[in-house]
Amino acid sequence: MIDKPIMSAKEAVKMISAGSIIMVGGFMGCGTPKSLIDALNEQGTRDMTLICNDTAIYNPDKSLITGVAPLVINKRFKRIIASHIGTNRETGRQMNENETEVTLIPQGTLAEKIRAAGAGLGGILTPTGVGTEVEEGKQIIEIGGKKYLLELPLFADFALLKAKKADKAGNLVFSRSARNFNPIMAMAARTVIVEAEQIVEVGEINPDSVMSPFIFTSIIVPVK
Amino acid sequence: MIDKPIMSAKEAVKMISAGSIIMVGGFMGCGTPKSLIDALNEQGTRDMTLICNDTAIYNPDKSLITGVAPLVINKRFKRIIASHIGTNRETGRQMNENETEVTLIPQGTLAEKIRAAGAGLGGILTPTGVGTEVEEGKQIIEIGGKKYLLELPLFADFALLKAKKADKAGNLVFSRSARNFNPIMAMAARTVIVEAEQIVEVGEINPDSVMSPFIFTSIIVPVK
Amino acid sequence: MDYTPDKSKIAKRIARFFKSGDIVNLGIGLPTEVANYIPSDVIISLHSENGFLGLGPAPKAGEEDWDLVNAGGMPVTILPGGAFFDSAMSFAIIRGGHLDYTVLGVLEVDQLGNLANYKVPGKLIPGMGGAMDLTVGAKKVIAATLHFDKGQSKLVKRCSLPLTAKGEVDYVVTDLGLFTVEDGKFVLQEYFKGCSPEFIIENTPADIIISPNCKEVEV
Amino acid sequence: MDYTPDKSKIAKRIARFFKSGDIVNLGIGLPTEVANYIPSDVIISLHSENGFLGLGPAPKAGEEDWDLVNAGGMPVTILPGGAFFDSAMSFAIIRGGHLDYTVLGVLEVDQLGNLANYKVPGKLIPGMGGAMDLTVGAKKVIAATLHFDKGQSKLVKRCSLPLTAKGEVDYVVTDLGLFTVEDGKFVLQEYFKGCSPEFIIENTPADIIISPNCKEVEV
Repeated sequence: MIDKPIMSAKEAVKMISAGSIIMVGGFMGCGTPKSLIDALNEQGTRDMTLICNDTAIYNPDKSLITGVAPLVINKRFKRIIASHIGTNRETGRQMNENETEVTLIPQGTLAEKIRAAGAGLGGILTPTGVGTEVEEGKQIIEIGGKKYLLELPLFADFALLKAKKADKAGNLVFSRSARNFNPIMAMAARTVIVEAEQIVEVGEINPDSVMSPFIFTSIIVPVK
Repeated sequence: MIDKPIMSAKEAVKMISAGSIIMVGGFMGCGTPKSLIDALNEQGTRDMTLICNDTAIYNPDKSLITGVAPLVINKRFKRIIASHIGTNRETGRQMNENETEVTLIPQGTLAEKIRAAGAGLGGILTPTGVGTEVEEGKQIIEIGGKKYLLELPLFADFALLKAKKADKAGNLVFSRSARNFNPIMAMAARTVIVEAEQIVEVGEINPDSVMSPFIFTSIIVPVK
Repeated sequence: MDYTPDKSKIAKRIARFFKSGDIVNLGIGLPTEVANYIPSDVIISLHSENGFLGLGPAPKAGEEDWDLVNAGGMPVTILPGGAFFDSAMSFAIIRGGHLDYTVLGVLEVDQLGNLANYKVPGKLIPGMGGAMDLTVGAKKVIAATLHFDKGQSKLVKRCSLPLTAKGEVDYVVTDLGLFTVEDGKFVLQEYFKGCSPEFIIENTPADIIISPNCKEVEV
Repeated sequence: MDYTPDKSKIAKRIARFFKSGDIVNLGIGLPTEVANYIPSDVIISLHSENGFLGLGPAPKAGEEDWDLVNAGGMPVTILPGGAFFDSAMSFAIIRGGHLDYTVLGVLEVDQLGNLANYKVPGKLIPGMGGAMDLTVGAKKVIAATLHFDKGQSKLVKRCSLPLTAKGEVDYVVTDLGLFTVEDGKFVLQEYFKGCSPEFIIENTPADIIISPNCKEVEV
C-alpha cells in the first residue's frame, strides 16, 4: 500500500470549486465531517450541487445547527439532492421561493443510486415510489406483473466523509450509526476526502474490520 | 433479541427436500459449511437446485474434494447455477452429457442477483455480458448510449452458510476470505442455516463488527 | 360524545400488535411512543433506518454518544445483540421484506390504503426520508394518527396530498379505533372505550364498514 | 527463427506496466506469475476477486490458513493494509472501474479486442468466473498468452469461441511481443529480442500493423 496525502481541511477543500458536485456523508449531522464543512463554508464556494441524505438540523430558536446546515444557510448550493429536509427549515424556504432547486429522493433509492454509481451498475429497479410523484419522468419496468422504477446511478466529483479511524493507506472504520452513507459515497466520487478522528499506521487495522477499503480514499484530513 | 434454534447439522438439513433450491456460501470450498454439506449428502436428498459461486474442487487423482463437490459427485442436483465449474470435472461431465442442467453466470452478476433478491430490488443493470452468450434471452436496456443487461433477482428456499462466530441471536462474523458470498446469501433465502465455528452469548459481538445482522439467521449449527 | 385527542391510546394499542421475534421500525414522533408500551414479555427488535438494529431507549443525560442517534438525529442506545450497518444495507433490510411491521405517522390515509405524509405542496415539504421504502417494503404497514386534526378526519376517501405509497397500508390505528383496509374500504375492527362505531362513521368522510367481529376495546 | 515457448517473458513484460499505487487483478495461471517480476520500488496492490485487497505471496508450508485463499482456492497471505469484503463489494470494485489493470489468460484474442477464455463448446467449459466482469470493469485489460498453442496463433482476426467480452482488450502481451488493439487491428509496439516483426506478421492470422514507434525490447 502507498500512503495517501494527509492535509488540513482548509487545504483539502481548495480543489472544490463553483459548480462541483459534492456528496456528504452523515444523517442529521451524525457522521458528517465537521472540519471539512467548516473549511468549505469559510472558503465560500458557491453554486455547488449537494448530495446528502438530509440537510441536517437548523433550529435558530435553539441555536442548533448540525451537518451541512451551515452551507445551506449561506446559500452555497444551486441544487440539493436529499431524502429529507424537514429539520432544516431554511432548505424548505429556499425551495419554496425557488432560490435553490431541491430534488427529494426516497432514502433507500438514494442509497442504491449512490451504490450503483460506485458498483458500475447502469441502474437498479425499485418498487419504491411507484404510483407517487417520484415516478414522474422515470422508466417503469414491469416484471412478473409488478411495477418497478428504473433508477439511475448518482455520481459526484467529491465525497466528504467522516471516519472514526483511518490508516495512512486510507482504510476506514466508522463508528456506530455514524457509518450511514459514508461507505457507499466512498465508492461513488472521483475524489474522496476523509476526515478521520484517528490516523494510524498501515497494518494497525485488522483487515476483517475495514469498512471501506483504502482504494476509495484520496485524501485524509485529521479532525481539527 | 430472542435466541435462534441451535441444532445438529443432521437435524437442520431435514427440512431440505427434493426440489429445494439451496444457496451455499463459499468459494472453491473456502467458507462452505462442511458439516451441513456432509449431513445433506448423507440424507440423500435429490433433484435440488444449487446456487453457489462454483462447484469447488474435485480431483480424484489427488484425492482432493472440497465444498459442494460431494453433492455434485453424488448427483444430488437437477440444476446448478454457478460462475465457475472448471475445478470440478464431474460438473462439466454431467453438463456435457445432459445429466444436469448447468447455468453459468458471471460472478459479479451472480453476486448482484443474490443481493437484489435480498434487497427487494426488481433487478439490476450490468454491462457485464453484453455482446456475449450471457445476453441471450435477456432484456437489453440502453442508457446514455451504453448497453446494459437487465438481470433479475435470484432467491432460494435455503441458504447454507459458514460463519467464524455466531451469537445466539444469529449475528454473524466471517473469517478472512471465507466471507465471500455468505453475507449476501443470508439476505436472499427463506430459511438461513448457519454453521458456526464458535457460538457466543448475545452481547459478546461488538455491534460495529457484525457482518450479517441476526435477523437473517434462522438456525445455528455448531461445527461438528 | 366529546372528542379529546389522546395519542397514548394509539401507542398503547399498536404496542399489542407484536409477538416476540418481530422486527419493527417505528417512525419519528407518535410512532416512537409505541416502544413505551410493549409488554415486558414480548421481545421485539427495533430497526433504525439510519443504520442499526437493536434500537434502545434514550441514554441518561450526560451519557449521550453523538455517534449513536436515531432517525431523528437524537441520541439513543443500542441493546446487546444489536448490529450497525450502512444505509444501503439498512434499506436492503427495509425493501427486502425483512421487517415485520412499520409504524408511520400520516397527514392523510385513504380507504384504498394510500398514505400521504411527506409533502404539502407550497407549504410544508419535509421530504419522504425512509417512509416510501418502509411502506413498500415492510410486511405490514400500520398508520398511526389522531383521528382528527383541527376538526378534520385524517381518514379520507381519497388522499388529496401527494402519496407516500399507493395501496400499502394494512392497518390504521387512531385514538378512536383500529381499522383494516380491505377491498377499498376501511373496516372497523375495534372501537376504543368511550367511543362508538356510530360516532366514528358519522365523523369520518370515508367508506367504513363494521367488521362482524368488531368489538369495544379498552386501551 | 525457432520458436520456443517462454511464459516468463510475458510475465516479465507485463510486470513493467505498473506504477506505484496501481490496483491490479491477476488471473489464475500465467497472469499470477506477473507478481514475481514487479520491481521492488513499484508498490502496487493486488485484488483477489474472492474478496480482498492486498493479496500477498503463498505462505510457507505448514502456515496455511484455509480461510485465506486466492481465486484458485489455494492458500495465500494478505499484506499489511489489506482489507477483506464480501463478493458483492469485490465485484463493485471490479465493475465500478476501481481497478487500474486486469491481466487475463486467453483461449483466443482478436483484433477487435474481443477475448474468449471461458468455454470451448462441447469440450472444456470451466465457466467465466469473474473474467467477464473484470474485462468489462477494469480501466485497462491486458491479455496474457503464449503466442502459439499447438502451432496455432492465439491472436486471430475474429474469435471463433464464445466471447468473454466484446471489444474490451487494450493490450496483448505474448512471448513474442506487445500489441495494442486500435481501430480493429493489432498494433505491434514491441517485439522481444530474438524475434522480428516479420516473423510475427507471417505467423499470425490477423491484421497487424507496426507502430511507427515499434522497437526491439529485451525482457
